[in-house]
Amino acid sequence: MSFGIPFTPPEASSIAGSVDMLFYTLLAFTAALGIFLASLVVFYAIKYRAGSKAERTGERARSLPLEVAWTVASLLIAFVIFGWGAALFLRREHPPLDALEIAGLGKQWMWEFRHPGGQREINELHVPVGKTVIVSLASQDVIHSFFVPAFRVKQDAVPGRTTHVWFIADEPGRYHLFCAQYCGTQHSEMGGWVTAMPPEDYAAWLGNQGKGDTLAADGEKLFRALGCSGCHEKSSKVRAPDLAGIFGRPVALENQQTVVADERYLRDSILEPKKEIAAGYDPVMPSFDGIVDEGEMQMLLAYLKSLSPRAATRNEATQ
Amino acid sequence: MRSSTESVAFDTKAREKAADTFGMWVFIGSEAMLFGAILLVFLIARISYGTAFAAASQRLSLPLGTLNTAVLLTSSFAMVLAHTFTASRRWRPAVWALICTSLLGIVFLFVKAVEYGREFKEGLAPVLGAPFSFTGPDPTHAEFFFALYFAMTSLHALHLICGVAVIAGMLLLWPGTTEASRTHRVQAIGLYWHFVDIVWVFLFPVLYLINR
Amino acid sequence: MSHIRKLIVAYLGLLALLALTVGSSFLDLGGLNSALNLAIAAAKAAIIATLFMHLTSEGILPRLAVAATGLWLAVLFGLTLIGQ
Amino acid sequence: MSTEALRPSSYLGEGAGPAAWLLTTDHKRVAWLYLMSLTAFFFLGGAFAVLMRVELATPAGDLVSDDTYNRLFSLHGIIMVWFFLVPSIPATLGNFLLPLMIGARDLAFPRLNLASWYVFILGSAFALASVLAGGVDTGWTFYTPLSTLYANGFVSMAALGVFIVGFSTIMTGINFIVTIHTLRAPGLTWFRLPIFVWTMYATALVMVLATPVLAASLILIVLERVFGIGIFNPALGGDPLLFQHLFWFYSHPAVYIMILPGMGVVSEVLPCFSRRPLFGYKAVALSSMAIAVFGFLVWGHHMFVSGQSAYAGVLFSFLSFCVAIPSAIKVFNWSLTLRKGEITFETPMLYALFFLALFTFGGLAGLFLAALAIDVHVHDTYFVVAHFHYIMVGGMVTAYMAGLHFWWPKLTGRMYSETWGRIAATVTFLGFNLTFFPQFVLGFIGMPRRYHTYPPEFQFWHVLSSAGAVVLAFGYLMPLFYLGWSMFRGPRAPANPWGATGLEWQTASPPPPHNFDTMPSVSRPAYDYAMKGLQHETFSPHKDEA
Ligand code: HEA
Ligand code: HEA
Ligand code: HEC
Ligand code: CUA
Ligand SMILES: [Cu+2]
Repeated sequence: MSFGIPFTPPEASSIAGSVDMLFYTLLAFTAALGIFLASLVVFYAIKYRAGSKAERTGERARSLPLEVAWTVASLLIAFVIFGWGAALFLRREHPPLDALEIAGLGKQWMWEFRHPGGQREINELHVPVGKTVIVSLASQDVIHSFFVPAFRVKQDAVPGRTTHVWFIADEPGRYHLFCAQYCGTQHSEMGGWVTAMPPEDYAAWLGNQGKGDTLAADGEKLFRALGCSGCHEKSSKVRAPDLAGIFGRPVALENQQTVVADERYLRDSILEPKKEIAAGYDPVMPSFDGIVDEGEMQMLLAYLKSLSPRAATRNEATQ
Repeated sequence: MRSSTESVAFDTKAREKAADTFGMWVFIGSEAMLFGAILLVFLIARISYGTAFAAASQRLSLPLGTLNTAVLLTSSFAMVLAHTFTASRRWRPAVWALICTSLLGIVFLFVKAVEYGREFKEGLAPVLGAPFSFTGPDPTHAEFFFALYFAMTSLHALHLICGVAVIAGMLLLWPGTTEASRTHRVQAIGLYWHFVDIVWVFLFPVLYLINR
Repeated sequence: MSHIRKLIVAYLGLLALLALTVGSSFLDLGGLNSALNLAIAAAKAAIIATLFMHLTSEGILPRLAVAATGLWLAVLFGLTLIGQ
Repeated sequence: MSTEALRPSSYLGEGAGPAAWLLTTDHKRVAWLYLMSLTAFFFLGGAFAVLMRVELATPAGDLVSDDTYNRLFSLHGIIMVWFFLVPSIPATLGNFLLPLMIGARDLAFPRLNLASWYVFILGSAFALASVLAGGVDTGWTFYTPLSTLYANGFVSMAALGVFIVGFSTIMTGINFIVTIHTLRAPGLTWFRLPIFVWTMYATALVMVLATPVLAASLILIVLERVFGIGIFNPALGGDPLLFQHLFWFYSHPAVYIMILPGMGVVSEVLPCFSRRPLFGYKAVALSSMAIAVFGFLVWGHHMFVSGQSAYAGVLFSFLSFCVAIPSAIKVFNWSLTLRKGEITFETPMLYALFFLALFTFGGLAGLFLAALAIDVHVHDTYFVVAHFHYIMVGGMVTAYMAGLHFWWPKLTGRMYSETWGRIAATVTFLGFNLTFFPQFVLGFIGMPRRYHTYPPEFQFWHVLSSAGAVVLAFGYLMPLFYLGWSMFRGPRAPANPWGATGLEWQTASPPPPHNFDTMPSVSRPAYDYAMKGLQHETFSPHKDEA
């Protein structure tokens, strides 16, 4: 019926349906209110046009009951829409357990993804259908934004921090991947396709990719190459915390506070070690700012996370 | 009937004065938002990088900063004297007070320039590609501190320069102006000057006095 | 000239407060240092505003302007810090 | 304006020649200076828009290069927002009418008013210089670190231009606030003020308190680019999101700078052509203030997916819904104003009715955006583009046209062609919807904004939109000609051609240099239109005071 003209985006993720539900409800409300107001105005315009014989006497031009009525009505409707939108939104905070975590790195002007097995792809993202996928996003330069309309998800990738977006694709197919945040000259070319495939196909696809090391393994190599192990290994002469099981664990700090070692904490520990000192240690760790780039950071984080196998899956998406 | 007012809009001197004062205050409110926004940037950085900022702050010259605060407070005092004298039509002392005010403003700028010079020499000025060498624990964020320090103090200095220029201009035109317009102007520039002083009153502890 | 005497007292008060901030910053009061410094700065600002700028004696309008500015600054700081 | 000799008693005839205009402190002439400059900027920004629309008619980037396209939308946004829409109604109609409406001889600070125009021109010079030098490619939002470290356009020059223009805005704001507080005619209490004055007051409040924050963030950008003082540089620990906070702390309230004056105009026009008092006067007046104040609490709704904390997102969403309520109140009151009226459909009325439709629609689209889960999907898509054009072009520009036609007789002392006026209004309305309605669909199906090229399946809607832009261009070009013609050849206008209330209609058209021959005083409420059944003389000049 639509002659190839698109009116709606494909619904291809577990949340797409519920977002659309809200959207269409709001659309219906808008249409109803629009039609009501338009008819009212047109009706008045005709009835009370100059020269018409309509009855015009009486009544001052104000009415407290009416003011109160429409104010309260608008407020109530507004709160309903707000609550509904917020409830859906907060699901972003709580991805289902047991997720597949893929590292996504935005740079002018491409998306680079690394699967847990180390497979690397550019401007293409292959994901299994029916499984939670968390994309942890970082940016090498300016702000980009990971946008897959068919999944109704979007998240900015901000330099200097890690952000997350998760989805469960539920319909195999190829869907647009865009960069939604303006990022310079080739912003409109920064994107490609997300391919959602049945889990078997995904496994097969992974198998066919170059036999790269896993992200965590690359991270481990870096961990040695950069000299981290020199301090953090048990045999080391420097007294530095043991990093086994660090991720997701509460860490006591020198300044009496306790923080949970999330991605932000690990990232800061590497780039700004002086910011939060673990209790009982000397602040001797050098900053790796400028030495570790965003891609390497993702590898290090993957390695550190792999040291706490249980926590790695119980990921807190976004901050 | 309109001769005593400056602007055609007003009938009476009193109304015009009230309007002028109010206008000046609204302007000051607006300026406060400008400095407030930058202070906010500073505050957030300070919260995140407390130790680095404390270390960097130690490198500023406390004696010069304190001296400058005193200079500026004194200039404000001179300004309010000028205002008092004009209000009681004692023109000669008023002029002297104004001259003092602007001279003190210039002294402030001079001291500030000396401080800047020192910071450039010590490699503490991450400005115009000048080399930055800081030997504290966290040079990156110390650099950030100095970036903010230069941004904030130079913006303040710019305001002071404007103030000095306006006072100088007013003094140059002084002989040819009517008495009414003098009180008028001294009052307006006074408000501005005191405001710039207040900004410094906040900048000083925020920048110089982080955990000495 | 009691007016001028009042101004002189205010001026000396300002200098005293200045000495107080500088002095207090050499004591280690932990987090209180910054709070004290800001409180002293606010006190100085209040002296300048009321005695030098006649904030409270020029009718309601100037105070209105200052109040509005204060409110808006509070919004700017408050909501931004929440968003961090 | 006119070449013929005008009655010497009019502000237009008071002195001719460039100097008499360029050095004037008469608020009415300053309004003209602004009007001329803003019209030029509107068409410049419009020309950029037309180029963009032509480029977007095909999926491939075949007309201009990617860098050029990026410069086009950046300059389009920058010019339309700061050099046209923010000053549009306040600096032209506001400047002209504010003193007239409150019965004053001029604004409180006439010289400051003229100075604000020169500051505006200085800022424009920077902006135009950056256009000529090659443009800016940051978008109107100047997001860091793109704008500070990566963009290769003439960012500092444009940012300085915007910074300077900001000061002209602040000057106008201060002038308006002080004027409204101190220069109201005897008897003109706050609740007798026309709504237009209320909205000017609310607008001025936003101008004075928000613009400095924009200035601060622009200074920091310029310091970073020119002096290398890196404050938003993530490598130094600077936070790119902090820039967004500062920018939107200004820019969200600024969108109310860009709609409140339009609301004011419509609140004058609707009662006049319905011959009815404005329905719910107090509610409309106070809701303007509510918009100005609460408008400052919602800026984070531009940052839902930026990485700010989710709970801040929820709070900002909640506040965004709250700020929609005063607008809702206005829409309902305007609609009811028509009730029991004696409605005629002159050009200003047509524009005002179109405003009502388009603003409501754009505002309702704002509710979609404020609803978090939907915004995640449509953020940074054409849905947002459609939303703000519905409000800014469909709302504010339409209201500007309504006001321009409504007060044209007062501004020039001449009438324009009613037929052409109605045709132009209708063409604009149709062209507008054809241009921007398809963009809602585009956004919903996932078309990101600021895209030079796009996947071919989106083309159908883009073609509709581009076609609409051509129609729209005609709609805006027509008034240029018939209004221009009327300025010199139109029939003379009487003092009060529409039979409107309001002090501005009690003085001659065009008004004498100091506005009123006898200073007015007021003893009746605003919109004192004679209602059937209540017979009284409505707008006799009150000649009591000497
Ligand atoms: C004049 C300009 C203007 C105005 C008045 C508004 C008004 C509103 N805007 Fe809009 N907005 C912009 C200009 C404007 N906006 C611009 C320029 C952008 C994009 C900037 C950029 O990124 O480049 C933007 C973006 C924008 C966003 C961010 C989108 C994104 O980037 O993801 C959001 C999100 O909440 C939003 C919301 C709103 C809301 C809730 C209102 C409300 O004030 C609307 C209130 C009006 C109504 C609601 C209609 C009337 C009411 C009724 C008929 C009754 C029924 C109502 C209820 C039941 C509540 N706007
Ligand atoms: C504030 C006011 C305002 C106004 C009035 C307009 C008016 C118009 N805008 Fe604009 N627009 C913005 C503010 C405004 N816009 C902003 C803030 C952005 C965001 C920028 C960014 O992303 O950074 C934007 C972005 C924007 C985009 C999105 C670009 C993108 O994301 O890739 C588009 C696309 O269609 C567009 C189109 C139009 C059109 C067709 C008009 C029409 O209404 C224009 C009508 C006027 C004319 C058609 C002029 C007619 C005259 C002529 C044609 C004469 C030509 C003369 C010569 C050639 C000498 N605008
Ligand atoms: C010179 C020795 C040294 C080197 C090299 C070093 N570290 Fe450390 N690291 C420490 C010390 C000491 C601490 C504890 C004090 C602190 O929190 O800063 C620490 C803390 C940490 C922490 C926080 C752990 C906790 O329990 O709070 C992490 C994570 C970490 N390092 C990761 C790394 C990584 C990754 C590298 C290499 C890129 C590295 N470190 C290199 C000495 C070192
Ligand atoms: Cu990356 Cu746009
Ligand atoms: Cu907004």
